[in-house]
Amino acid sequence: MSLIDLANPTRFLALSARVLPWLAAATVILLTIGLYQSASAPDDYQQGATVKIMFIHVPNAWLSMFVWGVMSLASLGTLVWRHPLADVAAKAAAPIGASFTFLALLTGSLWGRPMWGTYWEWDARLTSVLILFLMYLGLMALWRAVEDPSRAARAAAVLTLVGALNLPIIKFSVDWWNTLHQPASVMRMGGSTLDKAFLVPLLVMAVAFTLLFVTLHLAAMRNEILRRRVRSLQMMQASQKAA
Amino acid sequence: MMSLGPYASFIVTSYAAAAIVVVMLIGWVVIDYRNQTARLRELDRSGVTRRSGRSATDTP
Amino acid sequence: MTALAALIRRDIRIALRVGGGALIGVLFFLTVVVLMPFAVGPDLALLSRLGPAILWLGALLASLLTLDRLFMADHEDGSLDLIAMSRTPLELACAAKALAHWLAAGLPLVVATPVLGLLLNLDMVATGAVALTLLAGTPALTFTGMIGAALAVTLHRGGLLMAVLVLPLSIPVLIFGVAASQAAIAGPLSFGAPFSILCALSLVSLVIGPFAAAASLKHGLD
Amino acid sequence: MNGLVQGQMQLTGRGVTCVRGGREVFSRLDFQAASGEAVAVVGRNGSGKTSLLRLLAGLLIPAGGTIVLDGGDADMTLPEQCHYLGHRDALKPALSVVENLSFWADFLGGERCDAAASLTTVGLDHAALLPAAFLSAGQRRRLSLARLLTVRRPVWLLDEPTNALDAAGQEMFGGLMRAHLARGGMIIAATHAPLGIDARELRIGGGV
Repeated sequence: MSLIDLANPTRFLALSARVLPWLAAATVILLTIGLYQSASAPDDYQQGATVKIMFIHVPNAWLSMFVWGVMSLASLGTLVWRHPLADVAAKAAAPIGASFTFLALLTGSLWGRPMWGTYWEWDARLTSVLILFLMYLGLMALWRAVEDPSRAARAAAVLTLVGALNLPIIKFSVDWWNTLHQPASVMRMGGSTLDKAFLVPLLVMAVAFTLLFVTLHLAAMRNEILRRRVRSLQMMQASQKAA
Repeated sequence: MMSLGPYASFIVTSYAAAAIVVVMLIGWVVIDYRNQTARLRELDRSGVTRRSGRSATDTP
Repeated sequence: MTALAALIRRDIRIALRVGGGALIGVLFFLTVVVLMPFAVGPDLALLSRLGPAILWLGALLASLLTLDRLFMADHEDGSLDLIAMSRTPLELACAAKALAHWLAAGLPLVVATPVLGLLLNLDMVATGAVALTLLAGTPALTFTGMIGAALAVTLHRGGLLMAVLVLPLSIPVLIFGVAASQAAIAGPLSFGAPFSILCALSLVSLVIGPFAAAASLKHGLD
Repeated sequence: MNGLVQGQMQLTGRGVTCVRGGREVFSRLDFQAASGEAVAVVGRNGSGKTSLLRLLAGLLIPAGGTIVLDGGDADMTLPEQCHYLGHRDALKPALSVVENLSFWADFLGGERCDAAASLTTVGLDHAALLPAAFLSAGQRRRLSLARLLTVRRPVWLLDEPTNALDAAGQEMFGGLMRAHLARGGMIIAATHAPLGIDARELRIGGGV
């Protein structure tokens, strides 16, 4: 299986049809394990049972950035190799990424309410995710605003890459703007400060959600390819009969 | 039933919201797939074919 | 009646389809409101005091920006000529277009308000008050902004010129909208008085807007 | 295809003067047209052919003179009895072909015929459900012609109607115009190219 084969939309449809059921099954299994483990995880001595929100909040927050990364790679594919499948990948990822980002925000604010006493705090991390969410919505609006998908793909690719370059700057500025935030815990230098009892379910859930994204993304890409096929057939239909 | 402490409603809401959003995503993907294949079949029936001469719906 | 219903249906359909601007207005509203704390600072007490003002300014700008194309698009593709020629009085056609625009672009702003209220640390009462004043006040914004949209066709210029023309007209709406929301939150004034003035402003603009827009369109069609 | 026109109609313009942007386009123009008659407005570029049509459509206000329609529906003004087919197609790319057509049928009101039948006549029935964005320039013009068929109006004001139409389309359009005249309709067309039907010539702006 070479990359060229994968790059052909018809081949892609065939291959993805074979892979999808396995991916879906793996997602379900991992999600079940992850949910069971997070249910049986002990309470945190400080946060009590609310720590359980972390098991869905963190995977969604991770995905909110991961999906943008996937879209950035796809955008490179659009701009450098001008590959139509890259357009499809970028377009299909945006609504899914926006949904995960929305979940990260929602669970974050539900987690914050018991901790801070308010649903929303202009905390640096929440705020950064909110800006990311706005950028997702803007990107989706861009895809919707332009009727011709290949023209929209160019613009969206540029915006995605600029966004990817801008995200660290935004994150830095927001950090600077608001120094009242909790220290990052999972990726802290010198190892994790999380107890193993939390870390294992968290990692399982993160992998499960990533698999969920891959499954959904693949299915959405298939839909997008079919949508374009419908579009080109309709254009042919419009021109088929002359008189 | 495990005990979720004083903030049970927040925890349940988080999980429920995640479930709803995921179900909505799955629904979107499935319904979109049905719509596109239905339109492809309709185009196929009205005799529009792709340049290569293959049927529009043949997705092996 | 069927003519006006058809016009409203068409405009809403276009706004919701690919390339339509209905949801971009809400996105703009969201962005403007989210930007405010970066300028003001994350102080929740301050934000909740400024909340109604921020929401009203955001809604004002959002509804103004989407109005830009209200008549311009129909003018560019020739639809406006046919609308002006038809048996339907141009005033009523203008009112129908503005109503469709409000339903597609103004109402979503009201619906989005509770979420934004959360971000600005407004409590339930305050959020409800702001949403109610927006519900009563955004028609006035649309129907006065419509005059600017019609002038934009006449003058062959949209965008900033329209904003400069229309923004002063919407000052009364802004004053009473924010006053009513503040009254509901903190007092000491009663909510009723500014709110009824706000409703009156909406009703007056419902009458004046279509006539002024139609008058300026009639001279701008060549 | 039964009638719409109540008896004979006569459109008369006397001393019509048009001023646009401070420039006098034409002055003291006299013209008339009757039921069953086609008038081809000819003249060089900038002589005011489009302006004359827009004056008749009520979209421009004459600087002088009168335009009167005798014998039409007394309850309606001249523009309300006219179809205006301008350079621009008045189509929304986001709407489907049939949505575009039925919107104008609903909005313009009055006596109407089947939208599907007129789409078949202009040769767009296969594309009825497609977005208008997919249509070519000629097909957009055909869709505009379908509007004239779907809503019955006695007076057709046509601005370069054969633009973008292919030979078959022009022939089809000629047939439509002849049928309209046979029903007692009236056509006033601004054109450079031959119209494809017998028409009385109205030359404006002098010169050749």
